Amino acid sequence: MTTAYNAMELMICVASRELEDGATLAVGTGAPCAAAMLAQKLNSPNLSIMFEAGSINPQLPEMPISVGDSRAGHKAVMVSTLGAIMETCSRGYVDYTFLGGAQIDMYGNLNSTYIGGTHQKPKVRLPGSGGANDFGSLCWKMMVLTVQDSRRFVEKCDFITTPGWLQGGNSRYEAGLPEGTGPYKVFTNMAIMDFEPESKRMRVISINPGYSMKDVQDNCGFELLKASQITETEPPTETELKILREEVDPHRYVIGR
Amino acid sequence: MTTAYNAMELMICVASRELEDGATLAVGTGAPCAAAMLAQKLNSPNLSIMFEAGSINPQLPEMPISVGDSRAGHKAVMVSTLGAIMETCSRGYVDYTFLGGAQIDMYGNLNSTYIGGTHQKPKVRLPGSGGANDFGSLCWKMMVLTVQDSRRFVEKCDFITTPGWLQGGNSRYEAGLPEGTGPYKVFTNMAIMDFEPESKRMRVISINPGYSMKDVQDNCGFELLKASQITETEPPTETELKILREEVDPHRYVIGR
Amino acid sequence: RAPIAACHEILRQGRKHMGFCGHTTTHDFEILCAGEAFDRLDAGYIVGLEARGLSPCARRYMQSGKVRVTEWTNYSLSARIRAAAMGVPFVPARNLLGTDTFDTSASMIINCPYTGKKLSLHPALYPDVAIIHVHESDVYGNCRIRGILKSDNDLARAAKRTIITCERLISNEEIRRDPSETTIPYFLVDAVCEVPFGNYPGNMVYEYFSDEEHLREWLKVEEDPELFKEFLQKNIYDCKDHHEYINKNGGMEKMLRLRTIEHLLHKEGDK
Amino acid sequence: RAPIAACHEILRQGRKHMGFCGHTTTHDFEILCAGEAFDRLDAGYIVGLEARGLSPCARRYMQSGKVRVTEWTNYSLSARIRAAAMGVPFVPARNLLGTDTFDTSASMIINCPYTGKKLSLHPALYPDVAIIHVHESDVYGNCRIRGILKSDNDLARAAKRTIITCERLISNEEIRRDPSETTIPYFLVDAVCEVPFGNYPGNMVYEYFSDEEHLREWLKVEEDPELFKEFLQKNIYDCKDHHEYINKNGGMEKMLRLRTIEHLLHKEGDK
Repeated sequence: MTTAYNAMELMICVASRELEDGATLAVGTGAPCAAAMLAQKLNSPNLSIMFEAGSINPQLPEMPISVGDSRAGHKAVMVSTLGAIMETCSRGYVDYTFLGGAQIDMYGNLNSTYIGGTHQKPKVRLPGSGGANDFGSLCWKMMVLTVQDSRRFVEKCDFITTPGWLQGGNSRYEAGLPEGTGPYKVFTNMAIMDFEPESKRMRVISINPGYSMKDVQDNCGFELLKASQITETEPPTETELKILREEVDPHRYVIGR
Repeated sequence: MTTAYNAMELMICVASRELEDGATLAVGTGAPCAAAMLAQKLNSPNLSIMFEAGSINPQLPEMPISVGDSRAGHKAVMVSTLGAIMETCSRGYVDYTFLGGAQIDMYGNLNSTYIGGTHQKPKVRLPGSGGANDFGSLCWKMMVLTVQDSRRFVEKCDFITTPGWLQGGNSRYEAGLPEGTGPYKVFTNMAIMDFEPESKRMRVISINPGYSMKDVQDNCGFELLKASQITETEPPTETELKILREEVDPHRYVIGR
Repeated sequence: RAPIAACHEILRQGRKHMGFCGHTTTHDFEILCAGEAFDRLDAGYIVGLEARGLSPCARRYMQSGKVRVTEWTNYSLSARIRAAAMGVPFVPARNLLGTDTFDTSASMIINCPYTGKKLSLHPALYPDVAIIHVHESDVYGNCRIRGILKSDNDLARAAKRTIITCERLISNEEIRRDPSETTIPYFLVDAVCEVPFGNYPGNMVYEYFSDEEHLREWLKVEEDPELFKEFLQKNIYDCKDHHEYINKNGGMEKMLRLRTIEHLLHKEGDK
Repeated sequence: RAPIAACHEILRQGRKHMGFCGHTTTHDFEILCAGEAFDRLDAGYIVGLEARGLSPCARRYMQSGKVRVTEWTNYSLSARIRAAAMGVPFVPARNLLGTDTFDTSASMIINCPYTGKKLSLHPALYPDVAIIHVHESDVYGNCRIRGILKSDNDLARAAKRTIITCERLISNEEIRRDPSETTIPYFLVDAVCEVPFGNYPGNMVYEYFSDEEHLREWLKVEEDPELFKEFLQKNIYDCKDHHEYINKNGGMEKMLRLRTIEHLLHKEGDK
């Protein structure tokens, strides 16, 4: 009987398996940071984690609350600046980035700026891009970690903060964004999705234990493509959960939500 | 009977009197650095000397041989980078710069790149701009320190490395260089010259002891304008020479030449 | 690392109608919204306190329509400050392209004359005043900052006026003993004030950790505007200075505890 | 601070037809001219050894017509390396305008779309190989450099390959003990070699002063091409490595003297 786990723990464990050893990764705080730490403590000890505020490859004593706090820089190999990290992405040195978002559309475009109303008088004002647009524009592979919910997976974002495949097809590169960059995978509590190479539309490739294709589609505001073979996602293992709970996020900042 | 002094000592003492207390100054090595150090030890203790390679306001134990050597950074308030110093000039923080040059024309344009032959196959290859073009373009007042000699004061430079008033009149600002910047004074062993405000042509304003207007004009390849009142330059004082020889340049790197 | 004490003072002085550059802001933005000190905003990261969630008060103010917002990203704002520090009108970058963030920013797109690539231009940002909290400074304004830099050095050179608040004043001799430690040179600085714990309740790296309890208290009390009004009166308007604020929230005893957590001394204890 | 040992090795390996970026060069340029290692040059500061005068050998080579020269300035080259480090095709500046330096450079002038001001564009410079001599490095290539930086960090990020030579190897733990001391991160570095006194006869700030006597010897002997040939044979081609070169020029005893002068210890002695 595997230990019980909540949706957030599932997503973090599944996402962390993507980060191969020796890869470079730019993150902010929250779930993406937890996934990176878990990967580093498990199968990718040489995973290089770069925090937006400037610290490179820290040995994290515990989950940092802010990208700039002393935890994020603890025993790092270097503390540089926000600008240096972004320029390192722009120069092409960073493989992955992990982003969340209040809204995501079928092309992987993200909204973290506002929902409802107008830009100058929004119904719900959100933090805006922060580093999201930068990482989404400049890192090779953008990964998204969010809850499967039709209020998040929308037909059309109220505001495109961070570029996915924009209008699909080749529109991302026509807009001038670096060739070869773009959304790579989306992890939710119910499924794993990638982007169909031609149309660049979101496509289900794996469904998490306890969920069906119908569940996934019912919680999505647009029609999802389906891969020819849809596999079943490996649930979180004992070790993954143990390390996540005891070492990565003992204060349950993220997995407690 | 004032102590005897050579041409280089005269120029350094006279030039150093221009540097008022609290001014900021960007220099390379050689005579300009000696003039700056003399000024700092005499009447301008708060003169801020910035060395091209990055050190700001050092307490120089002795004349540095290179802008980057440890003398240049000794007890500085900050060691930054070459880029930072140039950007500080570009941002408008630096009042003066001191430059030499193998050739200078009537508008204060300088050549430190090559003399004779062609650019790809020069007769005499020189170091090129180094930081000269940058300082000459970006600091508010450019001062030149060089020997009065018609091989140096030429009708037309073989190559304009560093901008003076270019073709005179308003041509410097029409070329796009920052408004308000430009050549200010020229110090030679025989005279002090400035630039006539309208035409921007070099004009004699003071003649050094032991020389006449004829001497100055005879050692100049173009026709010099003359100020309405031409004063006589104060010769180096006892104290100036004492500090120059004992503290600023004891190894006679510059004053020995 | 934000100048919290200065933000409190801005509210106490009732400053209004300022333009604000919200570049990776957290608690400082929360305070300035509480005092409605600005009505024009360049927004990189606002309203949020990272992993702690969103500030209700900041959201209310940003949703009120009282603020004219121009969207940017964290890199865009550091690029704009970089341009000003370089004394050039813009620097190019490759972010923003194709998004609404671009449309609501003041960026322009050009085709690079060398490569034909599309570039997003970032216009120089010359703040009238920059307020920077640093670890150490001498009386002339030569500053030392430990740990990560945001764009502090650039910011001091970009701004027309720069005010420094520091944890400790040190001597000019100490600055000159190791010039490579200096981050901001004196000629960029117009005023220096010694404000120990000037970043409380934020985390001043190598000095004291953030007071998470107190930050959560802010978020809780903001949910009820009336309660929040009293909270502000007690913690800002009725306080003469930052020390009075600290004394009302645990005083020296808490500062000591925050120092212990910062240096992970408790961890060594647990080992 | 130049990688002199590496320059000697370049000559020993008979490398030719390279492109070279002469950015505030002095003795390193002199050596590469002696071996005619490059035939294409971006020139910021070349041929000269600052206050010591011009190198006859460098002048002869530069006057031979064998080298295709593009003129720049010291700031232009650091701006070009900055652009590459930012991953953008160019950065703008306000130097070069109106001069022959501009005409013989690869810069372009545009009118700023925001302000209409004329700007000189500086195209990104992506060196195939950068060789940087540093004070300390761990085996992964995390480097510490003390004193002034040229554009070392930018250069490592701009170049396709980066080779580090260091005075001393240190442990990764030591790097992590104080991350703010690190100037170049490991992922920008492809090779690390420990070469104590790797910058001799130049001045390695905080380590050893320049060997002025030996540098003058170079300038003197260069005046006679035949004598200079023997001098190169003895000091470079017949030397297995940098230590053999040092042992032929005063060995450990001289290194000790240069360390004493560097730390101004003799000054304290005189007091």
